[in-house]
Amino acid sequence: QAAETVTMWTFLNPEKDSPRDRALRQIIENFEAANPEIDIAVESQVWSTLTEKFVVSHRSGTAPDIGWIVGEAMGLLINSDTAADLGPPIADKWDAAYRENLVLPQAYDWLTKDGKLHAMPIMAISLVLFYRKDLFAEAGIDVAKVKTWDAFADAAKKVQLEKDGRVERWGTGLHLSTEKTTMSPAANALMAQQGGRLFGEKCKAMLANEDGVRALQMQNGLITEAKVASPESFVYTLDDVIEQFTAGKVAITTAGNSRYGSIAQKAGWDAAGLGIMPWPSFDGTAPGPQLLSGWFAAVSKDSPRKEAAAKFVAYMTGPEAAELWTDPGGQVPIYKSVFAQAKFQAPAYDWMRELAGMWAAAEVWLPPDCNATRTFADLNTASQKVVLGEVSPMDALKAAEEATAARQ
Amino acid sequence: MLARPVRRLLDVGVSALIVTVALFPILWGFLSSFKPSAEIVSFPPRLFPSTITFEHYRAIYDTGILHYLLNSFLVSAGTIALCLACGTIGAYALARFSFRGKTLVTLVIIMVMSIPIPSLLIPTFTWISDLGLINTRLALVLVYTAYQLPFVIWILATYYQSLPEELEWSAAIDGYGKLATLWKIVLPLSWPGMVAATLFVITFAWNDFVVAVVLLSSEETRTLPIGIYNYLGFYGRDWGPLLAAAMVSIVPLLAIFLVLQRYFVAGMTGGSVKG
Amino acid sequence: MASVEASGEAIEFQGVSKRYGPAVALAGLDLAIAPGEFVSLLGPSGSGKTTTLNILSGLLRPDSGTVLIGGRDVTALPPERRGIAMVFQNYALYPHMTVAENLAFPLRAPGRRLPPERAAAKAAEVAAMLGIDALLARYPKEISGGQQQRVALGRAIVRDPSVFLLDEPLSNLDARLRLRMRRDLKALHQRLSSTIVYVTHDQGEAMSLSDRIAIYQSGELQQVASPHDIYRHPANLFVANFMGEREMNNVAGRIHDRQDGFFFEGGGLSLELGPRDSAWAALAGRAVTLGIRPEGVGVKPQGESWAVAASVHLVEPAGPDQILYAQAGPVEFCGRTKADDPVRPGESVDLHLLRSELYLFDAETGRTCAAAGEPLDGDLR
Amino acid sequence: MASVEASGEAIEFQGVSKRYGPAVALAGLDLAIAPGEFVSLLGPSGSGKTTTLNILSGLLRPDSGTVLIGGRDVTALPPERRGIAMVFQNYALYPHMTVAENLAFPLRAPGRRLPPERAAAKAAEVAAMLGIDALLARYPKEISGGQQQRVALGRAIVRDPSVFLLDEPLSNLDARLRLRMRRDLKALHQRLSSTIVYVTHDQGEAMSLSDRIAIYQSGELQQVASPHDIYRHPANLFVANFMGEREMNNVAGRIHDRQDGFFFEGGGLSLELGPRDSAWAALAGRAVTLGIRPEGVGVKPQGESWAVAASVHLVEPAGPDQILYAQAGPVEFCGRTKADDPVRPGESVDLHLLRSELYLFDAETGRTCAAAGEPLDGDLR
Amino acid sequence: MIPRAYRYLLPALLIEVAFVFAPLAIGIYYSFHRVRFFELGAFTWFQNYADVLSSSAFVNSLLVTTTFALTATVLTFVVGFALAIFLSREGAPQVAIRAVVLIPYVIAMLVGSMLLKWILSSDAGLLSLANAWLSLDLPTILGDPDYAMAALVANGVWRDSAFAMILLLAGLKSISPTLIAAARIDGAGTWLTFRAIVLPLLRPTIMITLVRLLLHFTNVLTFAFILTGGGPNDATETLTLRIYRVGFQDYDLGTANAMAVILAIVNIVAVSLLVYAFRRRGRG
Ligand SMILES: Nc1ncnc2c1ncn2[C@@H]1O[C@H](COP(=O)(O)OP(=O)(O)OP(=O)(O)O)[C@@H](O)[C@H]1O
Ligand SMILES: Nc1ncnc2c1ncn2[C@@H]1O[C@H](COP(=O)(O)OP(=O)(O)OP(=O)(O)O)[C@@H](O)[C@H]1O
Ligand SMILES: [Mg+2]
Ligand SMILES: [Mg+2]
Repeated sequence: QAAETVTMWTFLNPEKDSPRDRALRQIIENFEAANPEIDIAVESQVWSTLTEKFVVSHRSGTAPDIGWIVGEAMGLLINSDTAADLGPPIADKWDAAYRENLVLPQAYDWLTKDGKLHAMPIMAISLVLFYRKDLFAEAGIDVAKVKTWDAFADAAKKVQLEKDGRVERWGTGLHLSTEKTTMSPAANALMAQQGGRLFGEKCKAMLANEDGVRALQMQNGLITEAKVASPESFVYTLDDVIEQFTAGKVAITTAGNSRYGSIAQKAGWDAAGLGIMPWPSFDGTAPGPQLLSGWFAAVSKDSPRKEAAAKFVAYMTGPEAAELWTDPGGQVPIYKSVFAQAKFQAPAYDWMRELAGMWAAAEVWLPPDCNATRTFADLNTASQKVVLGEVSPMDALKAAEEATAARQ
Repeated sequence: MLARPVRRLLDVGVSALIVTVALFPILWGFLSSFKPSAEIVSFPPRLFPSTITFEHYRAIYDTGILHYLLNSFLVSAGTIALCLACGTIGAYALARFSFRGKTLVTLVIIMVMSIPIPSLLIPTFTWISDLGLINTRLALVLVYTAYQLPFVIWILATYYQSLPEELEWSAAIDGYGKLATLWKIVLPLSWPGMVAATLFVITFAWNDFVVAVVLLSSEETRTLPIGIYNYLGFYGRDWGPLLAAAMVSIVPLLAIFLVLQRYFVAGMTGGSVKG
Repeated sequence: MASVEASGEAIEFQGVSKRYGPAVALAGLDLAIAPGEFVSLLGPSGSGKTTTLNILSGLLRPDSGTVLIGGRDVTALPPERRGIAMVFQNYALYPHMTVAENLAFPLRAPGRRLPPERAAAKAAEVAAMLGIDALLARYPKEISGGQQQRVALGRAIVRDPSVFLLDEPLSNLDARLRLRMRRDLKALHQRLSSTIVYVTHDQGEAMSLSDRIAIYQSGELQQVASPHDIYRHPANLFVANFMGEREMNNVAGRIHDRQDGFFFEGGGLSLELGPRDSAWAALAGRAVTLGIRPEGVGVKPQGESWAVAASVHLVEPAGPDQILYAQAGPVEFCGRTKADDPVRPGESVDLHLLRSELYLFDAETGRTCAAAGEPLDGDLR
Repeated sequence: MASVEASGEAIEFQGVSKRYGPAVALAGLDLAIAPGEFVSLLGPSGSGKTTTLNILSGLLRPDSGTVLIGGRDVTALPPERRGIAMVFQNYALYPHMTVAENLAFPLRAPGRRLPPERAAAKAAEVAAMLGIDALLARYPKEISGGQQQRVALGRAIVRDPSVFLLDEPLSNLDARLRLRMRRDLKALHQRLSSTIVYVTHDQGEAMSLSDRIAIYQSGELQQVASPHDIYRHPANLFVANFMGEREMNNVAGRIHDRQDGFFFEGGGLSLELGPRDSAWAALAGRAVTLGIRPEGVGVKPQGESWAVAASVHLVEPAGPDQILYAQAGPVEFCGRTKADDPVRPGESVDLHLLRSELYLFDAETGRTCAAAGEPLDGDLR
Repeated sequence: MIPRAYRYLLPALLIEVAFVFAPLAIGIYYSFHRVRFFELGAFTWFQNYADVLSSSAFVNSLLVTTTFALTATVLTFVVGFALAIFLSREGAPQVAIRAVVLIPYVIAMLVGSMLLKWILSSDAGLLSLANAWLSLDLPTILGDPDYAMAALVANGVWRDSAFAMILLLAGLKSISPTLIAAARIDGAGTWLTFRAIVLPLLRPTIMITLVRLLLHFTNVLTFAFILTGGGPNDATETLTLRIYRVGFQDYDLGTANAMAVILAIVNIVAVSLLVYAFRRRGRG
């Protein structure tokens, strides 16, 4: 019997040699060994346009069977109704024990709309705060005590290094550019106050309120009052800030946990000093939300090989693959069972365990059916307006809210 | 007029300034492409690598940059060939014939150049898919040509108009038809215009990312800019290979320029007509 | 196709006109040229000669009228299909080709396409004939003006064409070379018997080369006739004045019918034209302009002539001859005498006006009414 | 600065050379021109005339040598600072300017800078003089070749320059116009007394305009002298042959010292030059080339002449004269006689060689050793 | 029978129709619809246009684009022209410098802008080094709205001067040296020769250069996208960046295409005016 070939678009390339590439290669090999009637053909894509292309090519009938979807663009996938329902072939078959094994149970609800499971999570990533353990130690700061934004600003001040009136190292990096945006501290603080929510009914953004003003002023204060972040933060993207952190120019930064490896590898300082801390909050009672995202697999609705495709997706997103994603892939496991394995008890995996703990405490997903991605940019614009344009925080937030509303 | 030595000095000074301004950012990138990864983004930045490493060049070689180069080369060559083939005859018509609708054609040229390319991407994708050309290099060639052709025609037509028409008359008398005249007389005399047009088209085709990323979807057809862009990865920017690839991508274009630059000569029509 | 296209073709212009805005470059040209004929176009600068050639070669579209070559209406035919060779007034050499390549270019044209060696050999041969064989490897901008002109000429010659248009092809050559070229052209014409239309400003050239000469003025053809006829029987005052190295001496007057015969009277002159019963009767009473060439004004009695008292005021040497200017009453006469005729400025002399050089033109129309001393029956042309 | 720059300046070339690769365009030119002098350059095509002008105007750098204008070494001076006006052989009109603008352009130059109305008025005036006033609004490509040439001329004239270089400025004009222009140039020269260097192929022009004529051959200056001297006392065979409408009749031979006097013998001729005790002695035994202009060959005895039996084989009319070709033994003579001299092809005639037209040239060097029938003491020049 | 001119233009016209006008038609069609998430929705007449025109963000981007495009065009043209003249001789040094100037043009735009951002950033880049070495206190460039615009313009000039230079150089080469010589003889010095001979003869080339630069700068995305991200405070959010964001980040193709159509119309009008001005002032 001729093998059925299932095409998959991903930003990885199993023919190459990064840890994740190797993981995918192994996963495919394992799968093909177990399912000789199915061949997996990978077409490697540029990650940033992958989802859009998947959706558009679906429209023109040239879509692959499986597409990887980046979390930020999940709204596009779901709203455009491109994907096949993965409930019946995968999730509906799960038993309670299986569900219990999930690190991020909310993810599946998040991916479900109108009873249809649009995609399956492959790897989960959240925005976390990286900090320099070594510098904190030097300054005598106990990271566990940095629970409030005030404490955060204090700590940042302490690890900031100035020489001749010039800043050699900023306390914290802020990525407040309106390009390539993700959750800023202000957004985190705002969401924390609103129970992890940024959107209300009918995708109405909840920005222009007292909480928003407070969050915004806290963030701007880091630049203008505490002066622990660069005034150029308004043009920095997340990548810029992470690089500054890696270079040692910044002591605390936001970053996707997925960056752990590359930061550790390229750091201009001892990589042992790399740590992750929970988000502060205003009252310090609970940590700020862990905004989750990551990569997901969707099967094209029009694929003639839905069944085979779903089979592979099930495997690729299942516990067995999760192990490979963790080793060699270096991803934080999305099945608890992975942590149970002996080889993942090593100290090198401590941070993953820690992070999984944070996720459990503060897992948050943005509503996928809202056009939410650029709301963070709107918030950044608001931040810029307040600092540079002398607009009142409330007005700035109102404008942001309107901008978001116009987008829905 | 200034004394000679002063002029010389001024020349050298201005030249140095030009070179510095133009080259400094590139030099920065060039030197960085030989630094170990950790050193590239280190702070404080350092101009020269502490140790010279070729790891980034090896890395891009391993990711198959040669294949990307080949694709880019094919696409660029195809684009320039098509642009010049259609451009020369089109420009000739525009420069030398008077016909109804000439203004309209001029307007079309301006119109095409006026359209912001991003707004065409989605329809182009759909349309190219319908044509069954998606993920082919041919599609890129056609689309690039479509974007650049108006400009090529405009440059060439302007250049043709600056040539003495008597030479074409003479060729006609000597028994050459319009196309033969274009080929034997007009083209050889419009080298500077052709060089300029070629350079612009190739630079566009060689560096385009936006269209390529939309129309191409396999490793097989991937062009160099996509290869470069890929180093702006999901897991962070890979400055080393990114810069290495960018440096490599400059080389062919510069080589082409240096070769074509020979044809940048003045007074090509000297001695041809009185008047 | 053989390399010799020759054996000329007939050419005919029928009511061909061309205007540039309000300016008329050519007004209703009617001109028929026989196969193998050598016709020169002569006329003041800007009178439409080049325009005529350009229309004939197809480079210009006439506003109206028809052009026939070999009996075929070619008005709408593009230049490359008319089988015409042409020397451009401004040369139009191909700047990116060497002299050799320029010369060989027409031979390599589609439809003629000689093999490269044959073409090169032919080009070299023509170059030798033109004395530019040492320059074959040069580019047009590396040779002198006269050399460029010869290349332009060579490029037309090399084809052995059946119709051959030359726009002042020798103007930038020295006298010596011009004479040789003239001879070569003549030989070429005889060998190929091609039809040649030749624009020149050199009357000597036109006279010695042409079967017929066409005289233009302001876009209008004035006369087409053999060199001799043009010189001896100009159609009108313009032609008469234009031909010859210098203008005629012109005197306005009237033909008087007196008892003792017919007289020209005007400008203080009274010249007896003929007896009462002569053919002059037809002209009696007409207002005319008298014209007489300097060659017809001497200081010695020669043949039949009228004597006019005058005082010399300028004598210019001109090679073997001399030119004298003398005032006779209100009229200044210009005459030509042998260099050794002893006349000096200030002297009073008797100017002798040769009857055989006498012309009369209708004062209004300019038409010739008497030529070479004899009245014309009807008006010429 | 006033609009009249004039009152000419002296020009001097000192050992000026220019080569293009192996080709010598100008070889060690030494030439001094006095202020206000009118010098014509004459020579075959490609002999270095334009090169001379270009070096003088500063467009070309000589390979060696010095150029002085008004006593100042200008070899390194850029063209715009030499105060020279020039008519280019290829016109070089500004294609984007109308005729009026072309004409007015030199008046806009810094240091000359006339107010626009004055400049326009001046341009219009020059245009009127050149007969192109109706074309002022046209662009160069909209006018005829001769009109273009006149614009080029006008652009140089308009400046009233003190040094004035003209490269065949009248070659594309008809005879009538050329004559008028010649007169206007002469008047201009007299009015401004500017120094004029004039390249022409028309010997008549050179003769009638110039104070002195410089004859070139292959980049080498052959002779500089007044028109009369050039014609009557050519420095060598080349100059003698080059001047005059047609070449001299040349016969190779030797001067024999016989009992009955000195004789030229060669080509079957034996011409007695003078008695034994005459100045011819200095030339005795020399191999020489005899030269005699067609004007010196007639069919009637005139003055002192030698008779040579010959048979006529061709007679060509040439206006008031005729040219005859006759064979005398191995030598073909070309002669010029009055049109009414009755000679017919095939006839046997006695050719009369005029002693006053006899020239002898050293067979080796070409130097003139006898002119106008008389031996020269030393060699000329 | 098709007239010959059109036969010659046919291949070009076919390609344009197939790959520009066809997609353009679809784009225009979109602009009259609600298109969200690449899904063609209801036909909304001019709703998108009305929305766009009444949006202050759009007006801001239009102003930004105008400021940026005009400044960059003028400066690039001037620099390019100066370069073309300075480097017009065919000596080895001139050729070498031309090649050098060309490098910013031929390097991938994205990489060029990234390098500039790196250098200009006062935290990571050389600016901080310069500050340290020279003990200067240079202002933050990218963090200040005015300086950021200046930086954006600088990026454009830095990259595209070579383009103007090449085009003008080609134009300069088409001018016959004889004419220059004639002008010198006529007594015109360098300046008058330049003004009265070179400039007018270069007019068509100058027009092309200006038009192309203007269109390039109104339509370019990369500079703003990479160098400033449109910030700070939207001071550099060009129209193209806005179109990109609305179309590809907000997935609102209807509005994006409406903006694109407006931008194209503005472009066409601006260019037509420019062309007209050039035509009117000279013929021949
Ligand atoms: N750029 C050049 N390269 C090589 N040879 C040249 C160049 N310019 C001129 N020559 C040669 O130099 C010689 C002198 O040229 P020049 O133009 O001075 O002649 P000329 O006397 O003006 O002739 P003409 O009467 O034909 O205009 C010619 O033989 C010509 O071929
Ligand atoms: N393109 C044009 N636009 C306007 N007028 C023109 C154009 N071409 C020629 N003319 C005019 O037409 C007339 C005839 O020009 P043509 O070239 O035929 O003259 P020509 O007899 O060859 O003169 P020349 O002996 O000076 O070369 C001239 O008066 C000229 O000014
Ligand atoms: Mg003419
Ligand atoms: Mg010359």
